Amino acid sequence: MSKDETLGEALRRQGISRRGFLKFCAATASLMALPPGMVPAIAAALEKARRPSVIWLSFQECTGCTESLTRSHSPTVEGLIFDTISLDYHHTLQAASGTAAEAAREAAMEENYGKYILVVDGSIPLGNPGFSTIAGISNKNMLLDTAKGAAAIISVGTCAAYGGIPHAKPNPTGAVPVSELIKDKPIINIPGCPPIPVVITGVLAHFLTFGTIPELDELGRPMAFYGNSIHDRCYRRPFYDKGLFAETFDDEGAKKGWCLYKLGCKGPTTYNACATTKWNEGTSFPIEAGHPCLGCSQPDFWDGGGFYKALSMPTEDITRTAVYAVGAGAAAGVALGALNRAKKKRIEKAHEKVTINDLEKGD
Amino acid sequence: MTRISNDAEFRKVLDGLEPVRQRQVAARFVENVLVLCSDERLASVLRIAASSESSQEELAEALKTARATTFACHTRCGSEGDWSEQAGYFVARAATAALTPIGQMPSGPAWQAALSSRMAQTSQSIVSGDDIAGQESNQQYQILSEFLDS
Amino acid sequence: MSASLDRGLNAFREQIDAPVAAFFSSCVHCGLCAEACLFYTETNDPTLTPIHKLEPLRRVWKQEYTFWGRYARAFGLTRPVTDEELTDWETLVYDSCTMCGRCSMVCPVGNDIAYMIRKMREGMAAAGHAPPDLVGATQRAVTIGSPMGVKLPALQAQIRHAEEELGFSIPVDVEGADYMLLLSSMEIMNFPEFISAIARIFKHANVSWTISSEAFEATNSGIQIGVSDIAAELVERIVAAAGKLKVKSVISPECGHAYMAIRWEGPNLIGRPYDFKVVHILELLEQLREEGRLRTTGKETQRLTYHDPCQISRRGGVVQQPRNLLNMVAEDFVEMPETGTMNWCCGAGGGVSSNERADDLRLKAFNRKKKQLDAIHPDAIVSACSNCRIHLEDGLEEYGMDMPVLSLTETIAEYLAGSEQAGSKE
Amino acid sequence: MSEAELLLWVRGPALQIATAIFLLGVVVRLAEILMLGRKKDLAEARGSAVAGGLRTIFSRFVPDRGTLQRSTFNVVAGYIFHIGFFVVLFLFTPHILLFQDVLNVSWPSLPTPMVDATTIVTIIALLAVLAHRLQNPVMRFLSGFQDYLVWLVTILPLVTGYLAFHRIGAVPPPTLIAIHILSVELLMVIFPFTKLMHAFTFFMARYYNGAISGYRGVNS
Repeated sequence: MSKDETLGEALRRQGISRRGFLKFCAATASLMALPPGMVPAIAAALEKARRPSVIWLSFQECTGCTESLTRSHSPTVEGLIFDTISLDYHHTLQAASGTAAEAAREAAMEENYGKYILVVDGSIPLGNPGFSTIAGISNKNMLLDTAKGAAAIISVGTCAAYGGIPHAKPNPTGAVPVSELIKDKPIINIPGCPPIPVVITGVLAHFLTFGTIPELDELGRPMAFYGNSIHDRCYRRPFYDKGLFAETFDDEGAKKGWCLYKLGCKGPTTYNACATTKWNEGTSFPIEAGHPCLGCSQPDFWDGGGFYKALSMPTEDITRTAVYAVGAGAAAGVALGALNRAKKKRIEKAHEKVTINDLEKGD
Repeated sequence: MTRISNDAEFRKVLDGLEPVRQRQVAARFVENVLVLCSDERLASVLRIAASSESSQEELAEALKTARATTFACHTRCGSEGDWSEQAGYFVARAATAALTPIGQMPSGPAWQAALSSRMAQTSQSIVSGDDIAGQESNQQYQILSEFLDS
Repeated sequence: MSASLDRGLNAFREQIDAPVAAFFSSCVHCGLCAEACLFYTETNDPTLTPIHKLEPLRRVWKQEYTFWGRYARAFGLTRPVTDEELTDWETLVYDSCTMCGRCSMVCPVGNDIAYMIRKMREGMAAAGHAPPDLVGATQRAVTIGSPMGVKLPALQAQIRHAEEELGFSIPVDVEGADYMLLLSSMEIMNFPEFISAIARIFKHANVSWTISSEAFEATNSGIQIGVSDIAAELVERIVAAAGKLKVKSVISPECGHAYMAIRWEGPNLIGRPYDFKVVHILELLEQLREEGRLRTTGKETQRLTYHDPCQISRRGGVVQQPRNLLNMVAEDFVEMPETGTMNWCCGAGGGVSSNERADDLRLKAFNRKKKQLDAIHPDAIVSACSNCRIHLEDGLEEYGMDMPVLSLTETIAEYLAGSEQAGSKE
Repeated sequence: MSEAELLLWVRGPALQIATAIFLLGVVVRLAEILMLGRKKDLAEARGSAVAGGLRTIFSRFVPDRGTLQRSTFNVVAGYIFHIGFFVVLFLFTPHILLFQDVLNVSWPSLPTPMVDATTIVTIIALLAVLAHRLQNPVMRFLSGFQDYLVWLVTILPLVTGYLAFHRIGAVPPPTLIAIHILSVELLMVIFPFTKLMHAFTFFMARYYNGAISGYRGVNS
């Protein structure tokens, strides 16, 4: 596989038919909410696209994101697209290790300086550089170093995008997302724990097609995939609107497929494409499987007060605050009341008897 | 000659009189104390009350005047009372009673007028400090006797 | 020593208690109290809204007795109460409020506005903002013993007059009597027939009673003007007389505020419970009726209605008694549309009738009573308060309505059974 | 602050702050009132103050006929918005879950479409009440800044809640939810410092009113 091979050539070499390729282009277009007329343009652009160099850095992560991408049950077009990029560094997937691996990264950086795509999964610990190092290089330094020559950065997974689980309270490593450290490069966040594979390839396809980054929401996510909340696209939404809720995981409501709001579903505040693209080759998504949405593509989803706590419940212990507040209020109130009483006593004591001679003002 | 010497008899006779006669004798009772009231409207009121020829309209008008006089004369709650003015008030009340149709008051107009006239006299006695016990009632017995005989 | 803003504000501070604080905390300016107040409904003047009449008192409460208000004051967020303001409020607190308490019955959050007006008057009076007429009445009450200047000789003359009419004597200063009768100056001056009516009834029912020559005045200008010190002094006179004559009970006559003063405020004014009972004349008559001691013959055929004096009914609790009594002597007793504890004030109570400045307003407000009467067209109105009675007569005259106003006690006396008819000599 | 952070903040720290201010403030105010005390009534009682007080707490829920006739709109609109507010606050599933979490007690909810309709009715009633306040001479005369402020913070949670539930508007739904929660927190924070306190003190006011009357044998 040569580096100069175009994407089209690479796909054909792997036996992907033109029809199959166009189907992928159409799917990509629809996922990105582009008009159908764009499909030929996407196809033409992808045909000619040079396989870009991609450097994949993994920091404080669980490899779930990589697993999500690679653990497809059968080869898919998106999987193959992924194969056709020039993944020059990915320490989980690459054969090389240690010095050789780092050399490959440095070589790719040098060769494609200013053009390569930097993909990051995992958060970066700022607490102590030693918390997470690769080949003796701290995550922070490696990110800053590698980001310099990147054309764009894709933060894959909630950890890279928003800090994710390492960032959860009390955040012992001082974990931060990529966006906290890199301010001068375009960053595309593809959050999710893990993110949906087709979303990652879709974003890559967009970049390859247009050479630009897609339209992003205020959290840096591609609008095409994160424009709707789970709740807005959820097939159980009618039950929510009617007020029919499963109370427990095995009650009648659960069996009837009623809304999981009371069981802690974060669908209403979670933006992702799960409800439309679904998982496992479009088989289902968590809510369809009977489990509330965890809200994994949202910042701080781990600190949202509990996965099984309804969205309207407080995220913190209010009861204790309430008890303290009532106690403090009672103490303060009694103290203030005592002051008032003392004052009234004083005034009563100072009362001058009013007689009939005191009813008119003296001059 | 009719002789009346006590209130029981007096009242019985009064209550037994025709309405017009009651009014007429009541007017005489009031006249007897009229000097105690400085309001000049009462004199004409009494003329109408005393006359057997007065029309319904005249009587109604006179009653209105008598009432107005009453309200003009009474002492307001809490204000300093003047017993000579108060005497005038009772004269006006007596005149009002004289003209009030039977049935609108718990007791007959003549009896009411007689009582109020006596109150006027009592009020006057509070000013003067005189003991007038029985004077006015005796005079009223006299007036009634004369009225019956006339 | 004389009245001053300082003394007034101190009186406000002294008067504010938990109910006042709860009331002010609860007001949401819904305006319903205005619709319950005849001074507003007959003038449509929003400044006469009952709760607004308390604004200076409310500010003192807020600034003195709330944590937040103290800070608001420190930061200049709330103005202190000034003497000019109290001048402005004088007519609101005295001229356009009879303390009838109808607003207190209507307030959805339960504010007893009349309770607060009573307290506010303490401060107004101490600050020298009581109406001159009330000041005069109060001074007469203390110095002469009657706000209208009625002295003992006057009462004696009226008693003699009554005795002459009755043919039997009226007990004065009888030690050991069961009941000591109080009278209002109004009764002595304007309605002396009340004395003979009572005498006839008591003779008929064989009640042991007396009048004290030392304390016969029932009214209490102190509670109208809002000076508890003076009110207490006036109550003490009655307590002393009752003690001297060793009576078991004191009878409050047909006068609204007198009942409030002697029955409900009295012990609190003097700071100790009485060792005698206080009954309203209507309570006593009803008790006699129940015991079968009060018997009547014949019935009034005119259409009668009963006007509840506010301080006797709504504020005093004597509500059912007059109705039972009236039914005993009236064939056609009709209630006004809003009656009993919801009755509309005549417009003259709480010192308003003593206050010449308020005359026009008082007569204007009477239009409310006119509307009530127009709904049922009675032939006569029965009431149990001389002040109501005078004002009803005044108002009826003003509005050209022809309707006598009767005293309930006197009406009962007219229908007494047996030979105790007026003038009969035994 | 991002939308998600805002939502977490209003559900967490902001709610803590609001709850603390609300409860502390309310308890202080109630204690201040109660501790002012009242003198023992030395007059001989005709009725029971306690019974009268308790009675009036409930009897004042029913307006007297005259008031109802003269101020029909005021009474009816007032009732609708109060009841509506409580229905929406206490009978909507997500709200019950909140109370359940804090108080550890739960109760049945009303079907969501009914809560939805109630919200609309309540908002309309509140708008009507405001219009009435502006147009009625007495209410306009009595009203000051606080009356309008209190109206605003009362209607805000209803409007924002409605928008958040229906996910209407240019603002993303989670932000709407955050704004909704924030509006409730605003209500809670200003509550102890304003006449919103009447929601607690009216029990006391009615009790005192009823007790004063009840002692004299009057049902007020």
